[in-house]
Amino acid sequence: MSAPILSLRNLRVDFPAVHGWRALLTPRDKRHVRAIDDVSIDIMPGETLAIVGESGSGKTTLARAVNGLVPLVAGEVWFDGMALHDRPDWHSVRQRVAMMFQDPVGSLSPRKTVRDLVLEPFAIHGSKPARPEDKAVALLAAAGLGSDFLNRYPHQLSGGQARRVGVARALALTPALVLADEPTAGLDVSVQGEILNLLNRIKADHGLTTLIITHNLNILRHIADRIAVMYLGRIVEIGPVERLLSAPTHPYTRALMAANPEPDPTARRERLVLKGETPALTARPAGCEFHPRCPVARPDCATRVPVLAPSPNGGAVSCHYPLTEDIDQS
Amino acid sequence: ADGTRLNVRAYLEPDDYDPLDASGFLEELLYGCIYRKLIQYVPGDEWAWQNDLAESIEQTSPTTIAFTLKQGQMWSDGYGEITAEDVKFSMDRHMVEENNSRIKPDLGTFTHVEVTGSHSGIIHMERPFAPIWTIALPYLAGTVICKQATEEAGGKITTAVPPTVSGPYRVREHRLGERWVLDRNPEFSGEPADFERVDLIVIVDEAAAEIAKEAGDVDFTAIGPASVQRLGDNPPAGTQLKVHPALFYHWVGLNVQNPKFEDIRVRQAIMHAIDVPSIMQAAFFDVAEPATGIIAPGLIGHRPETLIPPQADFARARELLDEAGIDRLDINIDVLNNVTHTTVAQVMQAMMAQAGIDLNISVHEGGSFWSLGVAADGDRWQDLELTLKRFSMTPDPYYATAWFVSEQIGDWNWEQFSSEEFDQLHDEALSETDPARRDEMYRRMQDLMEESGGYRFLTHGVTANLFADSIVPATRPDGLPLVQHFRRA
Amino acid sequence: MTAFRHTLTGRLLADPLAVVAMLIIAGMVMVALLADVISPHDYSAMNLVDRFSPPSATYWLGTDNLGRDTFSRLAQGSRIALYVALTAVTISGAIGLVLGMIAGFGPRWLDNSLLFIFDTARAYPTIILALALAALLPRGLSTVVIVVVITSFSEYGRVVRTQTLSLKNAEFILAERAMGASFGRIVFHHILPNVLGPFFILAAMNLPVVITIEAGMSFLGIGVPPGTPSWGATLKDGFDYIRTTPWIILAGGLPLILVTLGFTFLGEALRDQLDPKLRKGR
Amino acid sequence: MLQYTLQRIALALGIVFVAISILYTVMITLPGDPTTVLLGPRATPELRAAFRANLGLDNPVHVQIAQFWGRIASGDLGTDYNRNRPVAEAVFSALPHTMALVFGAIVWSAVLGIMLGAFSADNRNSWIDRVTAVLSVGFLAAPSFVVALYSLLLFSVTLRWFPTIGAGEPGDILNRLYHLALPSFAIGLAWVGYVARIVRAAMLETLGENYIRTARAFGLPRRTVIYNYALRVAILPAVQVLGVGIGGLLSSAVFAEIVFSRPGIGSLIYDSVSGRNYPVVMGSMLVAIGFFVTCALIADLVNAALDPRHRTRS
Amino acid sequence: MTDTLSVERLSVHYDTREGVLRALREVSLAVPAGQIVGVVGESGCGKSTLINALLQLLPENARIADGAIRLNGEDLVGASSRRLRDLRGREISVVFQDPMTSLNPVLSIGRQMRDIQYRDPVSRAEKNRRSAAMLARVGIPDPVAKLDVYAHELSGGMRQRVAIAMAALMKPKVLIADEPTTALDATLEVQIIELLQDLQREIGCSILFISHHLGVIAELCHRVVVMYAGEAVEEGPVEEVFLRPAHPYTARLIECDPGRLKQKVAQLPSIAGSLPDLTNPPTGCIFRARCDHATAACAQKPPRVELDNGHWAACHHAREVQI
Ligand SMILES: Nc1ncnc2c1ncn2[C@@H]1O[C@H](COP(=O)(O)OP(=O)(O)OP(=O)(O)O)[C@@H](O)[C@H]1O
Ligand SMILES: Nc1ncnc2c1ncn2[C@@H]1O[C@H](COP(=O)(O)OP(=O)(O)OP(=O)(O)O)[C@@H](O)[C@H]1O
Ligand SMILES: [Mg+2]
Ligand SMILES: [Mg+2]
Repeated sequence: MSAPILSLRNLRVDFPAVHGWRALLTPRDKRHVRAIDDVSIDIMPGETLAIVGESGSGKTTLARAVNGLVPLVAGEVWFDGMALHDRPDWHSVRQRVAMMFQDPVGSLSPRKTVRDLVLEPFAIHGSKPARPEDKAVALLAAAGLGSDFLNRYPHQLSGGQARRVGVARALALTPALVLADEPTAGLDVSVQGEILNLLNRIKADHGLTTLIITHNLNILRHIADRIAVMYLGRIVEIGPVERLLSAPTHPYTRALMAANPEPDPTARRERLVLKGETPALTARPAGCEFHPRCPVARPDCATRVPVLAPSPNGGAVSCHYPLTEDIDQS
Repeated sequence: ADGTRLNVRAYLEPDDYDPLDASGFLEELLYGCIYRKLIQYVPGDEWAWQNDLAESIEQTSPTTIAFTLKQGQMWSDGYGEITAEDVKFSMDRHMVEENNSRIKPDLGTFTHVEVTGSHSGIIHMERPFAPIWTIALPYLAGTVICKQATEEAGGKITTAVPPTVSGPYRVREHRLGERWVLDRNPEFSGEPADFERVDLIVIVDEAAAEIAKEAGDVDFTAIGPASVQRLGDNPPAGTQLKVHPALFYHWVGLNVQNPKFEDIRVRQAIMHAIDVPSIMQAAFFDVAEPATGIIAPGLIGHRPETLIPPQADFARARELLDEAGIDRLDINIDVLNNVTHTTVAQVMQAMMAQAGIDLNISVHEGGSFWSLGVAADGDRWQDLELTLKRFSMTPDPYYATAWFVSEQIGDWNWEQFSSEEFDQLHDEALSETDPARRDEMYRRMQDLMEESGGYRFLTHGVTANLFADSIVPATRPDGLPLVQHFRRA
Repeated sequence: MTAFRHTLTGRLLADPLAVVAMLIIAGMVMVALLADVISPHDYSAMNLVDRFSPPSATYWLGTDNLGRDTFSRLAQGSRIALYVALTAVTISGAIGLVLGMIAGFGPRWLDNSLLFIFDTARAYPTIILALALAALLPRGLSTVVIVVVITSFSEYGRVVRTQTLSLKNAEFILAERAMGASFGRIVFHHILPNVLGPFFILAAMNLPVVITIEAGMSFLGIGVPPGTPSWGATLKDGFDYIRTTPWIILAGGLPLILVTLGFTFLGEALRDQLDPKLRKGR
Repeated sequence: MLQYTLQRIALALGIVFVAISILYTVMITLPGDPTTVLLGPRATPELRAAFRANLGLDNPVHVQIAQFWGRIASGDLGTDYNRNRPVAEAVFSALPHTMALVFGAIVWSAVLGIMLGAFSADNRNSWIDRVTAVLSVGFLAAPSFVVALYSLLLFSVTLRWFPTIGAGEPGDILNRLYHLALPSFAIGLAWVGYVARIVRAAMLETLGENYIRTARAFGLPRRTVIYNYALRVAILPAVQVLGVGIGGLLSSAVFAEIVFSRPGIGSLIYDSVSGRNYPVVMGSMLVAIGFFVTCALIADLVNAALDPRHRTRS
Repeated sequence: MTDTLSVERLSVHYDTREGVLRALREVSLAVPAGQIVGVVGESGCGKSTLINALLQLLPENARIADGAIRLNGEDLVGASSRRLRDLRGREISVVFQDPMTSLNPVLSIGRQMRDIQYRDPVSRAEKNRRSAAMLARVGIPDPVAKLDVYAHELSGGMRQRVAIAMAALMKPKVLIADEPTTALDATLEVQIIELLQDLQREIGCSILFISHHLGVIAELCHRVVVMYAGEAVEEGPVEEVFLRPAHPYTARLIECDPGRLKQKVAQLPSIAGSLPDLTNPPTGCIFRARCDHATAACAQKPPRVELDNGHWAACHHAREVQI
């Protein structure tokens, strides 16, 4: 087995919880919230790892930490043999690590035309293509946009169109790794299909490695090789996609999968309904952090902290009492 | 304004009870109401004095004056009768170094008062001092305060409590920055005052004062020259206007020590290029007369006319400059930021251009302006060129010439005019008791000033008072109010 | 860029107030440029015989205390007004822009210190500072400019800082960083163009304020040197002689009000058009 | 909230300290010897020298500043040697007048400005809106001394509704308010225009917010929606601006105090600057800037109180 | 079966700089009493415009060009604003698309809930009691204390519940919910859906539920209306429409939903082409350009083809598609 292209080791990311001089009045341990806590992941070349989890569970932060957009508190990031946690030459790293942002319109500089935007990576890396106009048209075409968009400004694009510009731009320099943050959010099913198809195609053509973050559980099986489930900044379960979809072992994963309504009006299914809502990062529960909402929690869950361990479905899970039976599908 | 109240505008705020700290007429306005003196000015159009506390007072020798006080003149608040001890205390304290009296120079050669009885005493001078009758006794320095009350308060009249008074009014309250409220003094020994309450209201801006008069909020105010003609032609109902020749002197001074003006012809050319009548018209609205010097008509030492006529003679000016070999002359004038003076400067600028002189105008606010010629405050005094100034005046010529002696260079003599003859005359005139001799000496002194080429006299200005029909104001000949003498109509 | 401009101008032209505003400003610029041509009299010529003339065919807006033609003085004054306003706003704007960007980008301590400086500068009441400075500096337009710069750069600084701060963390800036863009490129290509919008709006709105400050300083006798035909000086003259000649102050106030209307409405129109939030309509 | 308050107070103190120290340095380096101006023409050079020593003018600047803060720290604003009374007396007798004036102006501008602004936003793009716009910007343009003078001529001289001068009789609140009405109006007018524009803009933005649509979707009366739901949010920027606006109002107060012959900090500073009366200048600037900073602080806190989003509950 | 709410041939135009945007064109639909009706369609197809038109709260640049909106038989188009205000909140209530911004940030939750009851002549305490009871009903813990709380102090899920509580407070006849769950997680989404179902049963109101999530519609609704580019193209009972779609667009939409594909596919399905320009909509069938079934006939405006069970589709080929 080859070496992982991206390897995260015990990653920690903090955000200041209080600002300014107020920080001086706050006890040291209350000054920060931990958005990513002790996350370790390996991604193999050409693999696609999907990260799922509730809103605010740290998915975006994780992707940004990899690309150096938020500072690490602890941990290591290795990309293709380079130590990204140790002041790498970001300029050249970022030539090979591309990112797609969650907010399609907001991630486009508002006063630039689509032409400027897709050619931006070349301008940044000083590798101006011989015929920029043709290059821009070609990139847009690959993302499914016509050349009539070249002179538009971001605010003149719909969410789907802006998303495609983002994709075209991310793939412009044929990167080795793409960090795609919810590349399909807010898109119509039809457009969503087109974008994912594009990603899959490039992956096939160039051996692209992808870290994809998504809320959309329906698309997982079509694009991902493995799934990691995050809860409160930690990975609670990780495993091969089919196994995780059919036999999730963490109660949270199971609740999440089951919460996805089926577009089939005749299907009625048993749900694992969670109590309450995700606790704030400032008030992490003791023991297993999921225990207050867990439908199958036992008394010791409130005190004992679980660790990520191999699970019955072939992945790893962080639960004292992992579920074993498959989701009943009939 | 309702007959029992009198509102008088003060253009600045009088701010002391204690004559030691007095600095000018504004204090006199207040002291006149609440204190008394041995003698006081007579209201009217002629300069004269009359007895106040004094029953009799006369010059017994060139350096002594004997006085007797009226009987039964009382202090307020149970401090008893006014005695010769009070007079001695009041005048002598100005001579004590630590007291830091600001008006000590007004007393001239005065040394001390000798008490000869409970109601009599002798004023002693080191040398004869003519202005003692015109400045020292009837003005600020002659103010008599209550010895016992002052000593009880530690030797100084503090602002903490209303002072013990002897005048027709007493202080009810001082609203800082706004007004003094005076009540009729029931313990006044003279004829009781006509008004139950007098407010001395601080209104700095002239336009505002005029408006306040019109709205009936003040009964007596001075107004600017711009309004004189309009109000004189048709005064508002219930209002009268009276215009008095003032004592001030406005002049254009030239720093004769400035190397630029080394050549007397240059100085003269400048003087010839200043057209006083235009200035009278533009800045004084033709209500004031051109001055002949620093001493106003009606005072000892007034000159009938100037050496250089008030009208400009541009041809002569040009001629003089040509003789001096100067084609274009660039000069600067420093003026204070009041309308009258900036207008004067603008007129001068326009006129001088006709003689090939470019006048640059530098305007200063008070703080900066008044230290321009002061040696203690940097080197600016040496580089001064032209300045436009107005000095205030008391009815004695000594008061005017005092600023132009050589000693004053670096203080108030910004022209740096220095003449031995002048200094000597000034000194002698001080002790000269013969009015005719004095008159001649002062006239000569002004000739000397003019001959130096350092002075172009503009005007003494006017004081125009606007007042309600319901009162009968009393003023000095120069139009400044003597509020203690105001009556109801 | 052309498409954007085109639409912006187009949109401005659709707003009646903006059109009026632009007409006023254009008119003022014309008057300033052509002051010498359109003035019926020499603005500095004294004519004591005709002083305090009411408006007439000869003197369209009357004459002042020295018999100078008020209209000609106001026309000439529009140059001064434009000069003072533009210099003051340009300088304070430039300082504010630079400091604001530094504050927005700098480390927290630098940001805090600059904010502190902004707050301190803001704490001086303009006229009172003017009084103190008037004593220190020679009288003239430059003093007016300095006073305005000291009291108003902080305003630009704050706006630019806020704007920069919010842009700094905007997704598109993160996106640029993620592509490896250099700091300079981010600042000059992506932040600056977006800061300039609100900045220009503020500047437009501030222009008339500067002119009012000049008038106030002239009123206190610490403005321009006497004889200078500034609007503030005309107002001050009008104030001194209001009982004799009430029209001077009215004539002096007129251009001030027009210009304020012009720049304020232009600023507001710009804001309405540039702010996507307001543009959206509801 | 408490932490926020403390933080803001610390900041305010810092600002006052730096602002005043800079000012002090500037004042001292100004040309113009205070003693010549202070003591009048008849003062002797010896007296002036004594005075200089007394004022500490012979010390180096930093020493003077240190002495100044030393005195302030011990609660002493210094002595006005010109009038032989504590500076505090002059300053604190002037302060209430200026405070009343400024607050009066704020009341005018808040009340009229918010009304006008809300009204024109409510009638957006109608002719009423346009008239209000022209009117309020016109207010903005009128220098306060001109407004002061005209209101004096109109309301006091012609109509005789209001008195022309002074601050009114002490102790008689109604009389004081009567005297306050016109001057505060005169300096508040420009702010009426300003506040009106701000409130209008904020209202328009707020009226487009979803929660306003929600309120209307629940059939709430139009008045409630506009003047309660929307205005409450829309006045927040105006409160902020008014707090900072105190600086501008302090400037205008100088004019109003001169034209209406009112005692106050503005005219006190004006007089004492031209008189080089340093102790009074410094004392009154300290109080003026302190006042300004306090108002800005209060505005911040009021804003925080009005806007629950600022409040933090732990 | 009576319809509580019915929309007849409703057309709404927006005036924009590019011209008149025909956001809704002759849309008809019905909400029967006591039923949950879903409206599904892609982003930008006019769902929110429809809601705003129903409430007569369209933005200023919009106008109702034609059509009628009947609430219990009364036409809301052209009704006086007084009458409308009277109906809003009491007869017809709404939960808007974005829960985060639809609560007033400076008024407490309690205050806002009290204000909604302004018509009821009961004491303040009683209003508070009712509000708290409704909050409790939607599953908010410690409801009495929550009355004093401001919107920003609540989490997204809580806010959404509060919005629903407010809408249900006056027990309206029709409750409209515009994508109330798009901002929420899947786990919260199901909680909300179950809450709406319970509420509907309890109050007996009709619900008009907008979503572009087919799964949510399928699970929650009795009937569904499918919209495309400003037109209602198909309407019918959920089972009918989802299992036997009659309009090609509906059919394609359902096919494209990856949630249906239980096995990994190499290529996800999509609908070729893009949305028509609504300022200049094509004549005839709006979906023609993207449709596999399109024939020459489609250049004509498609008829409304009635199928069984109140199921209809606006397509020339409806019956062929369904088979
Ligand atoms: N710059 C920041 N400062 C402080 N806290 C932050 C910052 N960015 C993110 N957080 C917090 O970190 C946590 C994780 O945020 P993140 O955006 O990574 O979540 P996410 O899983 O991507 O959520 P979503 O699905 O909504 O995008 C959240 O609680 C968020 O509030
Ligand atoms: N105020 C407006 N002015 C002009 N056009 C508008 C306006 N509001 C909406 N539109 C346009 O009308 C069409 C329908 O918009 P609408 O908001 O009703 O769609 P939607 O179905 O609710 O979409 P989403 O699912 O994204 O909420 C869109 O093309 C939109 O751009
Ligand atoms: Mg995210
Ligand atoms: Mg919508």
